[in-house]
Amino acid sequence: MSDFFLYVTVVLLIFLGVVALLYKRNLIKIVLAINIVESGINLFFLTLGYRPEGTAPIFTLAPALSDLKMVLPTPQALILTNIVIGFATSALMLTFAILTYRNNRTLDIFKLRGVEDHE
Amino acid sequence: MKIASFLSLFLIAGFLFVGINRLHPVGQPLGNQNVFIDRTGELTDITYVDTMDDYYLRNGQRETGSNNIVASVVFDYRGFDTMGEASVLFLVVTSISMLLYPSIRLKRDTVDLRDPRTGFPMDMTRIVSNGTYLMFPLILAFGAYLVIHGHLSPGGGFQGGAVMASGTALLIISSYITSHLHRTYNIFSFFESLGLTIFIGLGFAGIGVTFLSNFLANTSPAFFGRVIDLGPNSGYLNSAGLLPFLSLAIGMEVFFGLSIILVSMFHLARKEKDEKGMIK
Amino acid sequence: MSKHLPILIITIPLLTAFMMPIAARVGIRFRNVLMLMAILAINIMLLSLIPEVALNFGTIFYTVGAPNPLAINPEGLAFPIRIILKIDGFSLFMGLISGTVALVAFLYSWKFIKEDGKKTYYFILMLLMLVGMIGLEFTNDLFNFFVFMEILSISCAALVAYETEEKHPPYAGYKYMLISAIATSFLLLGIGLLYAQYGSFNMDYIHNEMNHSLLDKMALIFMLIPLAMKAGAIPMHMWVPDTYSEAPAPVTAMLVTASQASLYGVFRLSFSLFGNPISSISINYNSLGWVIIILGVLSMFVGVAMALVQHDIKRLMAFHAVSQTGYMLLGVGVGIAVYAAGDKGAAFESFGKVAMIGGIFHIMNHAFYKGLLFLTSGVIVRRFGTRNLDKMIGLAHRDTFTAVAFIIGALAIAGIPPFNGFASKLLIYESVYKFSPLLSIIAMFVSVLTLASFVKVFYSAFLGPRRDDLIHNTEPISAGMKIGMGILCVLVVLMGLFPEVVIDVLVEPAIAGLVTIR
Amino acid sequence: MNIINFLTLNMAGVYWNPVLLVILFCILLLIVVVWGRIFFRRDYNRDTGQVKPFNSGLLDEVNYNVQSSNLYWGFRKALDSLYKVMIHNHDGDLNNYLKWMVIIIAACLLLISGGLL
Repeated sequence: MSDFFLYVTVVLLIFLGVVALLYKRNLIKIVLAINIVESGINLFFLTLGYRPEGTAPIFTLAPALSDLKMVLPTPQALILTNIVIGFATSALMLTFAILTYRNNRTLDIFKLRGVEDHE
Repeated sequence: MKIASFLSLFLIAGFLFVGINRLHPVGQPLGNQNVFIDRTGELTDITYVDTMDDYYLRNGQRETGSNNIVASVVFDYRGFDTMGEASVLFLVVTSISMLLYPSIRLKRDTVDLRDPRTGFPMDMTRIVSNGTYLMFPLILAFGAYLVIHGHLSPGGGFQGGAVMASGTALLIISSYITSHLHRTYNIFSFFESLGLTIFIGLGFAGIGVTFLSNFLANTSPAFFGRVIDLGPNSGYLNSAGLLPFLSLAIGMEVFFGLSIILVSMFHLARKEKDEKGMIK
Repeated sequence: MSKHLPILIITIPLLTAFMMPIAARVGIRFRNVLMLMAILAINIMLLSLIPEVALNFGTIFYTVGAPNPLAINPEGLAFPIRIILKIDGFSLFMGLISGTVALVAFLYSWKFIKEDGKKTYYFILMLLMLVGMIGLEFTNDLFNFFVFMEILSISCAALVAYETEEKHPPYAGYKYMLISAIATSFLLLGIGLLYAQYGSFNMDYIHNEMNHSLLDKMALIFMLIPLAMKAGAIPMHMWVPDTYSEAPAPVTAMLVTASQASLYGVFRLSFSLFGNPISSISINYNSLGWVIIILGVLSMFVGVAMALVQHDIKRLMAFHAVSQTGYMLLGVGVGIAVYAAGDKGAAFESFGKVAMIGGIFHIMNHAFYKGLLFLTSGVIVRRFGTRNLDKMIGLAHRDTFTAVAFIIGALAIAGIPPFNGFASKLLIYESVYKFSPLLSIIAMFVSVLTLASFVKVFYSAFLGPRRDDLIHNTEPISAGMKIGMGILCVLVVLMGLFPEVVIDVLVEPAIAGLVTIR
Repeated sequence: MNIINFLTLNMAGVYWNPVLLVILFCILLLIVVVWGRIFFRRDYNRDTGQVKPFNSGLLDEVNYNVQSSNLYWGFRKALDSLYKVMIHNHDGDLNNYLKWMVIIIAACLLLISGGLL
């Protein structure tokens, strides 16, 4: 049951993040929503590599058992990469939000709509 | 439109539920459960592998000389990804410098940090500034420790660099970095470029074999090439070949890169306040 | 050294970009020359790959970090454990497009972008954009694809917002970054679903192991649709005009190529990752093809219909970028729809392959003529100080060179012989007609509307009396801008005059890289 | 003959040789030019009022160009209902951009569940 719960959390995180992306109007909140989606995906990868009773894949002072179990290393490496990329993305998006606010004096995407001159 | 997208969201979530339940159960990924034992329950030659992750767990220590398999994946097996990731960070620092260029390239800091009512500086109290003075070297030392021991214990270039950058954040909030932003920025930028150039240079150094190949591993103890005992051991600093150097280069890049981001954003926020007249 | 060429093409510009802040302190001219040499070096290295990859239909592998770069699997193993670069005809084809457009955009921005402190960063981002494009085109590893996609997206977003003091560019950059971030997140979810089942990221390995279960199909959707969004397919195209119109002109020319790198992802996934014509259990190629065809036809029609009523010159051209992407999706979609196991192989040989040749040849044509048009729009916008077509008149009196370049580009995009747009469009019309006549008629109708809207731009901006009072900026066009536009003009005309040569040398190997015909 | 084959696009019913077309075009152009030199009238002069466009009753200062937003007015008017829908959807709302992506993903997932993909 608790196993199932992990996957449920993954789906819920992604779902909540996308809901916020689709229905929130504040530029900053949208950045947070993207972070939530990214954490959902990170949790997904982490879940993929999980083994019960597994230690971290580090041999320094690891327990000297013959049936030593370790969690998978690749998902952890990927999460590391993804965290840095997610951090970079949110830093850049926050900078854009700051500049948008400075130039337009609003963060509401509903009020920012008029920037495209249609037709 | 609103209803359609909402229904679509539920549909996607439902599909994810159904699909994810068809994955392997949690805790039973592909490959062997145990590191040293094969499926039939016998102690095996550790080169016996089923999947990519098995290979990393069983041969990573022998091939790269690193006790930390995650580090060997990050810097050796998938080192090219790490290079891309480091460029993403460099890219963001460059982008932020470009976007905030008119704001951060001030020769002199114009903001005066004085409280309008009392006339005292709105600096922190003595306790905070002295505490920062004490804490900052410790934070740097801890970050450097994480960077250097990346191939032995949890940590590595990114983590250590981030810890060191938190020291910069401490300096900022306790008003140590207020003026001479131009010079600070130039120094940080130089070292960030240097870190990345070292990383790629180390990659090119291995081009006699392949780009980013770990040519120092298992050669001579003097060049971090100590041959380690396989299996659990106590760890030796001078093992793992190229990994500590790559880790160091990345740590340098992350520290200075994140510091640039912090300093730029901080400066922008203060300038914004200044324009609004909230300070002064 | 030649076996290291794949990695050098990616790392040399990267190294140049990292050293750029230091080089800029040495001197402006040094920085420019360094940048020029890096881009020229990439182009020369890409060209030097042509004999092996394109003429001999070969494939180059490079295993990063392995004891032997050419060994894909380690000894005694059936799967790769390291990141592998793979250059086949299609990768090289896309790489050549990216390299050429980057060279042109660089020459154009040499004098076009004003020399202030930001310009160094501009060049760094441009180089990294090139690295991102070439990297994701050369890699054979899904996660590496994701990383290069992020490099590409971030550099594009920052360049879109280059003019930060203006009102709209930062928000345009935000839009680009948001679209990219959510697209790459979904892409990563799909990659995770594949990794969970096969324990690998290597495209060739997953392709061989693929059992086309429900999860695989979900992964296909989660990867394909976000990539289609980044390529600008209707109805997920609305960010395209918003971002293209706010970017500086040379950046827009490169953004077209960046979108096509996403298009590369769409085609690569449909064929090299999920294509498995040998086994009987596979995704239904017919309906996958129809999904892409429907996206393509909608893109063609809605893009051009919206373009026809725009007043803003760059928005108009951006809607045309959407519309032309539709042609590529249509051509390749028809190819996918008839590319399947069994008796339909004959249909693929007779017209499906030609549709694919048309669609893929159109990628190159579009990159060049749309790049040319965006570069001319840079001159026009700078002259008049506005993007509004109502406030432009009579520029042909002043800028004859730009006018001629615009005519060449406009005729090429409208598919007027003998320019290059006609050759690829002819292939698409003829082969799609055999698949479904209605689609072909829609494609021709869209071509007519394309000509109409470019006649409108030409009429508004270039024709009419000379009005010096409307001219905002009188500085002459620099040599770099002329050379940049000139290169693209020559390429457009040459590719129009000798389409068969281009198809034989570059497009046929690209098809061979995608499709393995038994 | 070989060189002509080499320069000709010939597949799936497409036969297209741009070089021949250009040569043909040049020949025709030459004929027209020669024809014009011989038979057309010669009283066209530069630097006279002849080169100016004729604007009945309008002064030179007036901008007599049709504004580009008024071009294709009829087309726009004829397809007004279509344009109303399209422009309504291009409303610049950032949320809608993403909603479309979600809807398309869901539609494709429905294709899977229908066994079509």
